[in-house]
Amino acid sequence: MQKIFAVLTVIFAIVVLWYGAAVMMNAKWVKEQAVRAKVELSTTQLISQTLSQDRPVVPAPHQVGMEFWKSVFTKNVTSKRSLVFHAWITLRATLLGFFIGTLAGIILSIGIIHIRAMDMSVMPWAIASQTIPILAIAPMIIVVLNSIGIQGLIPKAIISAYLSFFPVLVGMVKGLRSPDHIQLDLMKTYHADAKSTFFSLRLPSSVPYLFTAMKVGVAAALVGTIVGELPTGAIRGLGARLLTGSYYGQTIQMWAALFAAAFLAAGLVALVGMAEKATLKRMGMIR
Amino acid sequence: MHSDFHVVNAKDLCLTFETNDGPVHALKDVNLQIDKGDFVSFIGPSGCGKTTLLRAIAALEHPTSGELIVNGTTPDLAREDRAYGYVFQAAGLFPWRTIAGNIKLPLEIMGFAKSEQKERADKVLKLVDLEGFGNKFPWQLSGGMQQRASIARALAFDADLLLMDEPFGALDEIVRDHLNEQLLELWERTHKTIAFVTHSIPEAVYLSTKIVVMSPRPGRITDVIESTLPKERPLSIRDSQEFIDIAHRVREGLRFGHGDGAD
Amino acid sequence: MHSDFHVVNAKDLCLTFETNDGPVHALKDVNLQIDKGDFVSFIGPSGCGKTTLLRAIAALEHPTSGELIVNGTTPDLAREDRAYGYVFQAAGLFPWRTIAGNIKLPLEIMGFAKSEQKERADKVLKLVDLEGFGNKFPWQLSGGMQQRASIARALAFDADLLLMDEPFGALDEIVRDHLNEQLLELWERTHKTIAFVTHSIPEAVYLSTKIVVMSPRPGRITDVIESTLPKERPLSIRDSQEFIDIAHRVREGLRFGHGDGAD
Amino acid sequence: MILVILAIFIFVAACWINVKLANSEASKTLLLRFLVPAIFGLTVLVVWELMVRGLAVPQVILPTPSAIATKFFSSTHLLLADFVQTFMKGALGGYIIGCGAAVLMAILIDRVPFLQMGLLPVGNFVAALPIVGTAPILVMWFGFDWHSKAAVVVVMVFFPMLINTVQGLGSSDHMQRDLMKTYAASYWATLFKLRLPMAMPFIFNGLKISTTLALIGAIVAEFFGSPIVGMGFRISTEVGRLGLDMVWSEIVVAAIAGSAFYGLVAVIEKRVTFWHPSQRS
Amino acid sequence: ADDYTLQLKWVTQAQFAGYYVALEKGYYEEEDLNVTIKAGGPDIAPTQILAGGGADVVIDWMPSALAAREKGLPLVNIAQPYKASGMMLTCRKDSGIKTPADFPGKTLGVWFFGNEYPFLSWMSTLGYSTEGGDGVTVLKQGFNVDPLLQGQAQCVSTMTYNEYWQIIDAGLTPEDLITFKYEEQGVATLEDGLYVLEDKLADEKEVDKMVRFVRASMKGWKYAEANPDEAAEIVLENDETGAQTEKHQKRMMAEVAKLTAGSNGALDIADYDRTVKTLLGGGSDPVISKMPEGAWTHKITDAALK
Ligand SMILES: Nc1ncnc2c1ncn2[C@@H]1O[C@H](COP(=O)(O)OP(=O)(O)OP(=O)(O)O)[C@@H](O)[C@H]1O
Ligand SMILES: Nc1ncnc2c1ncn2[C@@H]1O[C@H](COP(=O)(O)OP(=O)(O)OP(=O)(O)O)[C@@H](O)[C@H]1O
Ligand SMILES: Cc1ncc(C[n+]2csc(CCO)c2C)c(N)n1
Ligand SMILES: [Mg+2]
Ligand SMILES: [Mg+2]
Repeated sequence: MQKIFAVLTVIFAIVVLWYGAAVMMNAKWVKEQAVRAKVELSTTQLISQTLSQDRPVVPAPHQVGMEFWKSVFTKNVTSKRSLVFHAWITLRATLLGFFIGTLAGIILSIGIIHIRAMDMSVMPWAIASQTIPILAIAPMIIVVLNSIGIQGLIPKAIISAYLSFFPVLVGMVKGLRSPDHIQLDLMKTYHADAKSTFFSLRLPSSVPYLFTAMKVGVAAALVGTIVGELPTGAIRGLGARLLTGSYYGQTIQMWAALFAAAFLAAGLVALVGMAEKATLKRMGMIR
Repeated sequence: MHSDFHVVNAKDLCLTFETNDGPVHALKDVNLQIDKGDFVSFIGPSGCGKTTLLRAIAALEHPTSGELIVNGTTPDLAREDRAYGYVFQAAGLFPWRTIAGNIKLPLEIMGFAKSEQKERADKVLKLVDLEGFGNKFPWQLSGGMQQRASIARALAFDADLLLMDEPFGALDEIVRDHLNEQLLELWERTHKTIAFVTHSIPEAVYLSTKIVVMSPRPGRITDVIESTLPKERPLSIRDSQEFIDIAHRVREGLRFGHGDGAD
Repeated sequence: MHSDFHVVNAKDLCLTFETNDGPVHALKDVNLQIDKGDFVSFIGPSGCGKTTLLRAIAALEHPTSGELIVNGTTPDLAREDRAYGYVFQAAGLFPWRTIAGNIKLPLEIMGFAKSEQKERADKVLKLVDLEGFGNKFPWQLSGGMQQRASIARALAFDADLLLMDEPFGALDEIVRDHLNEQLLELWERTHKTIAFVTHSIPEAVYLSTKIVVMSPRPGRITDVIESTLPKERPLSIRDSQEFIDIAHRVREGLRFGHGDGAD
Repeated sequence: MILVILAIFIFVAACWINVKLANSEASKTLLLRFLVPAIFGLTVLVVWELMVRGLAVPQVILPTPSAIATKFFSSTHLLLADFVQTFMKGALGGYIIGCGAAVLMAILIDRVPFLQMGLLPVGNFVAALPIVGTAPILVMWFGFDWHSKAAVVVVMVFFPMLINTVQGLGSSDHMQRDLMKTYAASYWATLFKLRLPMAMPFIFNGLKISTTLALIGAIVAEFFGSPIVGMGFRISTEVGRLGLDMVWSEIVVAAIAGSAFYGLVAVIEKRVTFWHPSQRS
Repeated sequence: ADDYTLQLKWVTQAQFAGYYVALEKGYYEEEDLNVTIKAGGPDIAPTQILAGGGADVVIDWMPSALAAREKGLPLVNIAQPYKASGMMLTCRKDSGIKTPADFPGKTLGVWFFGNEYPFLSWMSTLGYSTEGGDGVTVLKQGFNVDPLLQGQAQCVSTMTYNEYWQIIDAGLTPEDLITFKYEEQGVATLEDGLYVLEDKLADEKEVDKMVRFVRASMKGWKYAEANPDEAAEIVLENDETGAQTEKHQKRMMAEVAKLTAGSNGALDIADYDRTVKTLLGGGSDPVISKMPEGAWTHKITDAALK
């Protein structure tokens, strides 16, 4: 209850600040227009005009809210003007990419902690791979996959996986290495093989790390999908929606798409968080 | 009483740790034989290398020089044969497993049948007075109870050699007496060989066939006392003159080690 | 011997933990007075609530019901006055600080001058026989040495009330005797009030002016024994009839508690 | 076809050598620490070269490493200018501001329970805004030069950093916090003497993830408007001109700069969290 | 029917109305072609898609196509539906710019990604450096006209049919603006043409498909010119993003019709020569360094239009 109150208070503060920002940032344009039209504006006129522009620098909250409402609830979900439609396209690729990325991250991390050669050779390159600007190679990935006939969901999912595997890899390597000496020594005294040590000790110890990493990973996966949607011809999905909004300076539409993306991300992160709570509770690791 | 087969045989064993400010001689020129069926206690001031010696026997540390033979082979091979059960100084229970789950851990790893796992877990839980706590998580138990659980874990599979690093250090005297009796009984019944680290002179004297007194800086053996007490040991034996004499000798050995040390 | 001022005064103290399978009555109807200058030992089987009681006094747990007054005020206010030093059952040293750094930690927090910090750290390091280990990190020391460092840490600032939870549990008898003597000396010299959890009957009898025997499920006080031993206590006092009588009474109390319990 | 088979053969051979090297006695020496990844990287390059030639992939789709190297060394001037613009100004500036702000915010959130309840969910939400979407907006607000790139980086590194720091601040165990309580340590004393040191492994985790995010963020933001210098500018321009060799040269710069940045943070981590079991090996 | 894929240079909009009309009106079907139109976007280099085999024919601007040809990708122009260039530089009057002579010291927004060639040629014709200093300061302009509206640039690149109207929509009036059309400055280069890979022209079956494709496309274009509003609606239906507005597309179609009106699809050699001359005359850093050979063919249009 108190939590809801706290959240509402913060949201209220943000909305107030936002209105303030909208008035301030849009005022320049309104004033210029007024000078050009040679009219005097009263303060109330000025404010009301800054909050009702077609192409504002900062759209007012109610403008974004109305656009969001319009494109989420009043449109048929199969219509391409519905944000739900675009969000679903993006969500599919994100989930697939997140799945692939998490799996890849876990498998690589298992290899890295067990095979020295992999630890020494893969890790530096995994790091380097993340410094490659994804937006630069995304078109190439699309082109290459396109030329061998793969289109649609998969290329986007691959780009999304590329961004999400890294946090999972780093977190899992750390997690799998988190058991302390006594615990490892104990397994040694049982002459436990790598497999039992892994399943009985390393894996359970890594679970909290895995979930933390997955929270970052799922957000990254969404970013990856959106990036991947740009060079597929920017046809469908929230990424395409954002971009087309941007070509035509339709700030309000852009912000609405942005919020849809943020809701999606927050929802995904929350979902992982819930899975985390449930799992850790079952494992007796939260009290 | 001793067979001619040495379960543990250390010759001129040295073990040095390299630390950021110079080497620490945790063990220096240690010579020791433990025979089958022996109950050997290690006693000595803190930092004298008791834990290190036990760990070396368990192949968890590797000697810098000297020879160490366990079960007629190298410590490593002995470890791979699952020749011993080890009870650590700290409980080291896995927080994501219940107490029963922790006890079943070695059994799972060694491939016992599910039904037997449960049976054995129940048995050892009873042995350490933790009946009814099987489904609790470690952090729901007091430190002492945790340590008892870790003893149960090492008892669960029947290794011939038990290495115990101050297993009863955190327990109260009554439980300790109880467990001492039970341990002695177990030892007699099963002919296990036990290496046991303790800080308590009465405990060492009461339990052991052989008491190894150690001294720090560098860690070494200063005295090995073969106990003349009979195998049958009621608690009341602790009032006998023989007991008091042995305890006195251990105390003297310890004091000597201390005088020799830093203070 | 007692002033009329109670340093700790508990009336009908209850403390219940809610766990996922039912409440655990860690303390039930505990009544206890500790007077200024008292040396009170708590003894009892594992899980009987000794740690919990000490933590309640330290304002680390909050009683479910009943009244608890520390230094004439609430435990919380007493804590804020830095009225006590606490030694935990586990060492709990910060791994990123050296031993000396760990000892200086409370001094830094309490705003001692740099030079005094060093002086005090050196003094207490010597007191617990860890001279020369000041620059080592905790993980480079044996468990016992770590525990001694944590005692040094609690001694470093001169709190009037010392709460010690099995501080000597991991130490060998010689060091323990030595520290016991030193603790007694410190107590006499400084008129500190000490609450001390132990598992060792001789230790409890040797040190205390008052021995509190506890019993588990629910955790409660079964006996409070005022010691008739003189304040001046050489180690040899342990052979006196008076000592043996008190020890006997404690043992009986413990046994009673156990028989009452689960096993 | 022969080249392709050769590529596969070389790959297998190199893997074998690496496994041998890594398991050898000398595997802890500095030389091998560099040699093993170097062999791996070199192998990838050789396989790449052979595959591209063997399968006759057009250079405008994927240039060969040799072509990239040639371009790289003939355009060092341009690459340097781009590097300074994008990395030194955009990425680094944003990284410092973003990570700093996240740590401060984490402490603030931790300090004020009301914020903890109110701001964390909202913060999570706001920070979950996908960066690609915020980039055009931030470019609109902060102008074309590196300031807007830094702003994008700030937005990008904030979230992982905040999550990690908040988690790290909560990672001290009960006994340690109780100990500080017995000293009646103030909030700040507990923070600086216990919780921040304890949080360091987590904070460094965030810092490491953020290094790569920072670079990506700065480059991506340049796609949405920039002066005519910068790694992202060059990449987007050259893709359009089919200058793929130049694009890959920039990617090489990005990879080297990013790895070096990451390595630097890792080295600092090793020094700061020397006490953590994962660093003691 | 033969499958055939067209890669656009930009997102679905009236700029490409002719192809969508041909698709919707069944002109491709009549020619026994099964055409897929792939939308483009800011990260899509049509030439690269062509090289990767992702499309059979692409729409590109001639400068970028010729540059690609010099890079070793043998593109050939097979048809040129756009006769005139729609490129211009749009400046705010209040910046004090009246003629190109006022450019030095000003900040100009330019599209890159292969679209910068006409601008660079123009500047070198004028003799201005693009590196700042006493020349002009160049901004890589994003996807929209914000830099002009925000005052970050004094001029931005616009198309007569698209970005110019966005400025107007934003609230500036034509009186506030001054425009410099590339056509009028004598530096116009050819825009949206159809390009294929050279080796395809040697294959009779491929040539046949191209002929049918061009024929149907030009039919589409001519229909679109005649029925601009209907064409704009067809475009809107094909816009999968759902982001386009009717008002903007209708206006765009009207403007586009002006540019395509002069072409029957066949490349005008005079225009080609002018384009090449402009590109070669780029001073110290010309877009192309030598006369292109075989960069165009009338083979397809000749067959298609007869
Ligand atoms: N991993 C290590 N690195 C460096 N020094 C170590 C290490 N382990 C132990 N030592 C040192 O070796 C010596 C012996 O330690 P050990 O733990 O064997 O003592 P102990 O006899 O078990 O003491 P306690 O009774 O306190 O447990 C000590 O001086 C200790 O500081
Ligand atoms: N945080 C907690 N949550 C639930 N139960 C707890 C908690 N802490 C302690 N208990 C329970 O309270 C009881 C008393 O515990 P306490 O730690 O005080 O025992 P103790 O006398 O100190 O035992 P020991 O001698 O083994 O340290 C035990 O049954 C224990 O399981
Ligand atoms: C990043 C970016 N690159 C190029 C263009 C140019 N462009 C390609 S097709 C076309 C005509 C339709 O407006 C234009 C202008 C742009 N706008 N944005
Ligand atoms: Mg030890
Ligand atoms: Mg306790």
